[in-house]
Amino acid sequence: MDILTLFVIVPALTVGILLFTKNLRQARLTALAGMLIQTAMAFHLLWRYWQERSAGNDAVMLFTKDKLWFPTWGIHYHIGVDGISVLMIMLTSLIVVAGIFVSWKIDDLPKEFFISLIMLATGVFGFFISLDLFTMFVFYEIAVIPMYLLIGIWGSGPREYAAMKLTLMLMGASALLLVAILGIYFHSSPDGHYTFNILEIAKNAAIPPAMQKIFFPLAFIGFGTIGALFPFHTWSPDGHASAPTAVSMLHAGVLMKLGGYGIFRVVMYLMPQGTLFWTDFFLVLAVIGVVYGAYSAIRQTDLKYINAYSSVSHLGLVLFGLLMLNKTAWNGAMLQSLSHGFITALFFALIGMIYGRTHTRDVTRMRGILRIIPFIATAYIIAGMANLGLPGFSGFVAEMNIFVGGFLNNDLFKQTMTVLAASSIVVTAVYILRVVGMMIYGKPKEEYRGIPQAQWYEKTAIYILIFFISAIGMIPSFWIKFIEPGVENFLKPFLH
Amino acid sequence: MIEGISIQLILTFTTLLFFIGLYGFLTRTNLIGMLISLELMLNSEAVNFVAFNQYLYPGKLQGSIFSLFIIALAAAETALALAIILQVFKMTGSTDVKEVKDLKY
Amino acid sequence: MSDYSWVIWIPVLPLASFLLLGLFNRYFRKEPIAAYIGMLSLGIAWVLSLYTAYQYYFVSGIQNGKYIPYLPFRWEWLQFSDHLSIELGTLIDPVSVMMLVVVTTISFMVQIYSRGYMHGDSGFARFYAYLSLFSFSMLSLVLANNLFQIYIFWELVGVSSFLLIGYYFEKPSAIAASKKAFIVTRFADFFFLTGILLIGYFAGTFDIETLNSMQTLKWIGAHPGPVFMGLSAVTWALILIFIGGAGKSAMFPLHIWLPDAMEGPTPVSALIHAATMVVAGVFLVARLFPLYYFTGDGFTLRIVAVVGAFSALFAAVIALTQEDIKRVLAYSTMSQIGYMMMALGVSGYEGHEGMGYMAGMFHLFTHAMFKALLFLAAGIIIHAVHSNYMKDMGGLKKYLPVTHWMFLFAALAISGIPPFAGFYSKDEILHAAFKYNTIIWFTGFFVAGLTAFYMFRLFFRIFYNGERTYEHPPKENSKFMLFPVVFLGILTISAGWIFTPFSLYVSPTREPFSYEVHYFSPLVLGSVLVALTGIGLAYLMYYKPTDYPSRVARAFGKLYFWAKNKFYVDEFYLFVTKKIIFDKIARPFAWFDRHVVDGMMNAIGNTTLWISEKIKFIQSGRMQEYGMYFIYGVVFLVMVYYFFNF
Amino acid sequence: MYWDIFHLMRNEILIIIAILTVMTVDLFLSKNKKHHVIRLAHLLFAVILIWSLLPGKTGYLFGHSYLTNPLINFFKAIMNIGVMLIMLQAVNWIKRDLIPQGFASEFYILIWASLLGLNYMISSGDFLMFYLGLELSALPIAAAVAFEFFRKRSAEAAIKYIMLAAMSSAIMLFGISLIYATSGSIYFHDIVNTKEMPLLELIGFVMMVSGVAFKISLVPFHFWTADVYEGAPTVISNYLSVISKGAAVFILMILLFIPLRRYEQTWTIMLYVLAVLTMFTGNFFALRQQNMKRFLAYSSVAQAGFILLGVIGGNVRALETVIYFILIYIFSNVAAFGAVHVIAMHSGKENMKDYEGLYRTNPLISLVLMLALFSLAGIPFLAGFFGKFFLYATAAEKGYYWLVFIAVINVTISLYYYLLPVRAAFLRKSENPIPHFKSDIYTRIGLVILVLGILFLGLYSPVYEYIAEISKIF
Repeated sequence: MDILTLFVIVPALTVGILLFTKNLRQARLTALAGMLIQTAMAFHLLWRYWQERSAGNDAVMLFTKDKLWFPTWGIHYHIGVDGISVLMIMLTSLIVVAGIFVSWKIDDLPKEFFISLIMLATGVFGFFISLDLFTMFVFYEIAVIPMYLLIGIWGSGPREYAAMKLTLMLMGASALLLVAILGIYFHSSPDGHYTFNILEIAKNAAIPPAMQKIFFPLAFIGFGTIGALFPFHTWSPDGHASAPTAVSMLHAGVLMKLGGYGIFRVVMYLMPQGTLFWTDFFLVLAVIGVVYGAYSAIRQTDLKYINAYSSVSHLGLVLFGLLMLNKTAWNGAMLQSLSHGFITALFFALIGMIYGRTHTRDVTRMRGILRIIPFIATAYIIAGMANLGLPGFSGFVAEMNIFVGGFLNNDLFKQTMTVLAASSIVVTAVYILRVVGMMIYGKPKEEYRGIPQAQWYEKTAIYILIFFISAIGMIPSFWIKFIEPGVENFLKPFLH
Repeated sequence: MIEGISIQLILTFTTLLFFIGLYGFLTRTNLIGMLISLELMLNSEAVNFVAFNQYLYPGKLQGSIFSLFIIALAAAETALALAIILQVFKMTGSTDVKEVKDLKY
Repeated sequence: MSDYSWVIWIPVLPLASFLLLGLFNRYFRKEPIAAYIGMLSLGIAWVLSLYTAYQYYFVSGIQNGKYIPYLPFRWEWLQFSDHLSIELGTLIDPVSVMMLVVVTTISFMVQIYSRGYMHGDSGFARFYAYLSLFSFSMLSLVLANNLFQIYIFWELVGVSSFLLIGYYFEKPSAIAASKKAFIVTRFADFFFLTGILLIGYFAGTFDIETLNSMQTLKWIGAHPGPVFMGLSAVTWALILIFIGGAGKSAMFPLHIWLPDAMEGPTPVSALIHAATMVVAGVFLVARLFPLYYFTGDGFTLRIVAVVGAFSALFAAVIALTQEDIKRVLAYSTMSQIGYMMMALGVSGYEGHEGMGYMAGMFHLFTHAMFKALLFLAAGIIIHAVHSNYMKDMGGLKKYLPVTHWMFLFAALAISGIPPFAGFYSKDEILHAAFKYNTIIWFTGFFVAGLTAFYMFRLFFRIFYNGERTYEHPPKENSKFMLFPVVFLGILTISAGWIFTPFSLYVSPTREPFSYEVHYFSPLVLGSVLVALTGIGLAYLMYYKPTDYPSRVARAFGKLYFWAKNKFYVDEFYLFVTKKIIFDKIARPFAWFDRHVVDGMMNAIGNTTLWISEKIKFIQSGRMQEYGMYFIYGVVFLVMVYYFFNF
Repeated sequence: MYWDIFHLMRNEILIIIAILTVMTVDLFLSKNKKHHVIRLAHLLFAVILIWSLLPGKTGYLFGHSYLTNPLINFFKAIMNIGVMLIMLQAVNWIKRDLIPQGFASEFYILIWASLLGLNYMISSGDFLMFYLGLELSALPIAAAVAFEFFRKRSAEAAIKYIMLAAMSSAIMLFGISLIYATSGSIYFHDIVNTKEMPLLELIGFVMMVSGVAFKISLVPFHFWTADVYEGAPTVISNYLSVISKGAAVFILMILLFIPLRRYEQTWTIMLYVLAVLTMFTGNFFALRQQNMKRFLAYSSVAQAGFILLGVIGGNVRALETVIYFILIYIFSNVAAFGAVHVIAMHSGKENMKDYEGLYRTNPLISLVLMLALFSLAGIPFLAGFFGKFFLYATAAEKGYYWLVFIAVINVTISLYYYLLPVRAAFLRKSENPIPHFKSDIYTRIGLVILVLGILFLGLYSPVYEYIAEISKIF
């Protein structure tokens, strides 16, 4: 068994074992064990990757494995990773572990919860290792569908509506993506040997520009929807607000990253001319998303809505960075994916913990929780600071890369857009501090006296996430070393 | 081949017959009536096959044989349909087609 | 030993203290331990700074008649592109060494002071952790060798300031103030960042030494980038950077957060909002002084001068009317920083031309000492009478004798009375301004008088102004609080003449030069006289309780009223944020998202369901209709074929 | 010689033998021993199924009236699998509803007879055989639809089915007669050679295709579908929705691709229009259905639209993807109907609202239902996704991106309604959910096989490759 396939096999096996668990205790332990193995593997992969690269292996993708699946259609099970996927895998495994810790006490249908959660994770892992459009798409949809059950069964509020909306919008988008994938496939080769292999398609570069112009927007919107591209982001506030904690974490932390990752790995890489043609249009959308998400967040009173809009804003930056088409901005976009993954997961974890204690997510109805649950409140402040791009945390590094990269374009339009996007950092500060001021500071309400402190499993989750937020923020160059070769390789179609 | 009667004439006749049957099928309120209209349609086709065979391709017997099968099948169909109509009659007490529109939308 | 490798420890020690106190907060419930950890780290940093200063200024700094920069530590923290990167480093040059001394001195004093002031507070360790965080950030800021490093620590001092202002997080006003401080400075930082990006793009580097080098300056002069509204891109960049600096230094119109920031504990006000962080803007302009001076013929410096002068006047006028002693001091701080900005703005570059620059830096230095002193003294007073308001004070001289004297020294210093520290720096500023532009000079001159007046108004109302009985007799009972006050008092008396001529240490070109103080020149005499006039007026009005103040207030009518209400700038901002940004932008955005964007998605769904409902009649249940549709279908298909093929 | 004939039409012969055996045995069984027929029937059909799985040969009989080749043979095997699975589900229905009234073998005889008709239909080499097969498949099923003669709905469904089927076959027959008039032969291989296309033939062609479209239930020839599916016994609805429809699609492809090849331009447009209409109509009607059977009926209409996406490809690729899809569709839909059937059998409830809280009382059957619906919706990694993906790819290969686009929009709509039963069963809680029940061994075996099929048919690519291999018949 090769090292990458294990990333799909282990969660799948975990799901298999989970089927036979009897109660919450067994279920959570099984899930935790499986995902801890996965995390260990993720770090092992990180290490192996490092070794390979140090040894001078400069292939685009490492640890590739290619197995013919449907010969008639040229569908392969083709996997491989570069630094970016390795980091994404690490992110996913960590957030799943944190998510399991956060859901330590889930009482309703625990077994099914963990099965769905890990099923989702399986899809995400598969997505990150795939190099074949078909497998990628398969894993993408595997990742989306469990969301329906996760939100629908264990959610709160208008969960049925939110779950349905989320599923339909994401699947609708993936349907557009499907058309684009077919379009790519049937132009993938000059001699009729069509292939789904990303690397090969890029090598052939046979997609006529006219076709690229048609399929680029389809694919971009297809992936962009899950990456909260304005105006296709509306599933995200409702979805996040209704989802149970771990799901929000995983969703905002990992699933939404699929969008940016897919655009980077597939859409732009395979359709460079299309990209150049459509850049300005989607750039405007991305900037609208960035600014608009931030402004919308100001008015919200539900913590989860605030963070959902914040995610719209911050993921807008990912798309924005990608559309800037240079190394710095792409580094930034990838870092932002990573960073936002940890930060937003931390946020949702904390919101879940607060909600579990105060039974409300309305900021106007809470006060002074810093006095009552100092650990959680402090962590919330840290998350907030990381979110508004405080140096020393990951958000800053990522955003600066994006802005500097955006500004490096010798194009006044893009520079103006960069300034507009950068203005969101002020608005971000406003909505973060608003929450801090309203909810965390102030005299505690009497009714909250004596609510329980953070438990060990909650603390573990928080520590894991904060550790990585700061680790990225403090030593960005270490992480960029992973990202950079990938970015350089995928930037090649644009450098001629 | 019948002297003095052209293929067009026969075709006109069968087409008329067919559409009369069709019209009957679509407008009769009685199930039995509809069944009779169906028979008209089937018969027009039987005539069609025979006529084409005789006028256009007299060498082979394909059309004539076809019409034989049509007759046989029409009988079978009618028998079965009648049985079911009987069933409907047992349930609703009439053979009116208006009685069978419970399943809708 | 001149590799300065120890310099890295100066910021690292406070960082270590922060991490220790922050992460293991709960193990430092005992006050002394937390306090001593903080004090120890800052103490060592202080000694190291002094040693650095000694080494740099007196031993190994000058080569060929010029201070040379040292870069004992550098780490390429984040590389953006081939040219652009964020380096973290410690740049040793005259300005940074001077700032090191200022920051560590004040920090150390405040750490000692807080041991007494914060005694008995539940968040004692937290307070020390924040203080250490601030010191770390500020020290790293002044040591920065890269524009982006400045930005990074700029943000960090901002957040420390936020945390410290909001230290009493159960007090609504403190919460509001902390939010305001952070958001206003953040708003300014956005311009700063944009400026950095512009500079990075047009100059091709973030490195401060490279930016200030003649080579780059020439290159920028030759390639100023696209012109927008008559100004080149680099000029714009510098203006934007200055806006950033103005935000942090509370220049008009971004000053609104500073008075409110007084909600923080008084030691914090002394450290951050008087002596160190607020002068970061001045430091920033000084850091990039060659760039400012040579780009666009120093256009930006003119803006700096005007903004500085106006802010000085504006703040001084408001300070005349305030009742809260910390607010008076806050406006005074703003006014004095205006002075410094003005000094930088009016400065030339080479030789004696650079007096303004030197004076600004000198004023920064002396101001840090006496303003910190004022705040710490105010802290003692507030601690003693449990109120911030002048109306609750009066006749405190006999209760707080030491404080009284120290306050007096500081007040004299800020009024510019020789031989106190303020005189030496302020006078040079006026000197430089006089050479530059009479209006600006006159503004400074007038503000000097106002300063003297409001400082002594404060002084007399606190310590004299009749007798008064207190429920709990105020007393100076904490050694920890008195020591820093006395120490700074000594500095206030001595720093001025000890360090004159300051240009031996700091000058725009880094070439030390010397100058004489002409004590009896008309300019000097004039400014001393105006200060004395101010003091005299204050004496008349406030030494004893009289009705002069109210009569004067009435005489000024509207102006007094406006000044008392801070010229309604806060209200204006409140209007902009609440009524425009919140109500006219954010709310419509939120509404738009819920009802238009989301509404569209829901509409698609609902339309689908609606269609589904509307077409259900087709399936009527009548089999003859089904047959009819069958026929329609056949006809339709034939027609489709016709339509396409014939 | 005879052995060869047997070998070429072994499926039909075996089915006839089975029918006769059951008939004969039934004669000797007293009224209270009828349940023995069940075991016998399953045994017999298992033998037929296994036999039919053996690879077939290419050949013809009765002077090209009867054709066979590995593909046709394989398709018959697929149908056998489907019928077998449906028979497994039917057992509890027979035991509960039919045996008390003294019936048992009739069900098997009717369904096998219909299967026999379908076998003849897909093997047909001329219009006569085609017509006979079609009628033979329709008439027994009409009788079977009326099987629950104590319910009015059953009778209504039956009368609608028989009448409309008769009308459609009459119209089709008229079309065939016109084609015969212009081409001079009822043999497929003779028709291929004629060149010009008069209007008469076009009309005949359209009429003929509409007859087949009726079986596939393409819009606007689909109206019987929902009513009949709802009224008929679930097992029969199941049979109609997969076996009968699948065979009709198969023969439609054979007809269009080989004898009616020269109309390609015509039928491409026709199929395009029909596909769009069918997908939209099926989906729009399915959206607000409450009755699960009716719901699945419209869903199967929509699925027919998707199938056309493959048919429109018009080449070997199309053949293989469509057959692959039908195989998967049989598994998915039989599972969906099966779940509905089982639930209805044990609780008498077949409305979506009754399913609320089902998962908490009957997790396994809810799981089967969910997997089946997800597979129908085309969600990976379930088999349905692979089937649908290849259908889209076939259409896209021809450049019909717009059609694919419309199809994916419809998939999204369809996902909405496929999620509704899932929502009811999993998301909702109910005051009085359907109580826990245990189904019998036949049903369980059937459902387990179906679930395994849904899970692995897509992932296991050799299935597809085998179909692709044998599909190269022209």
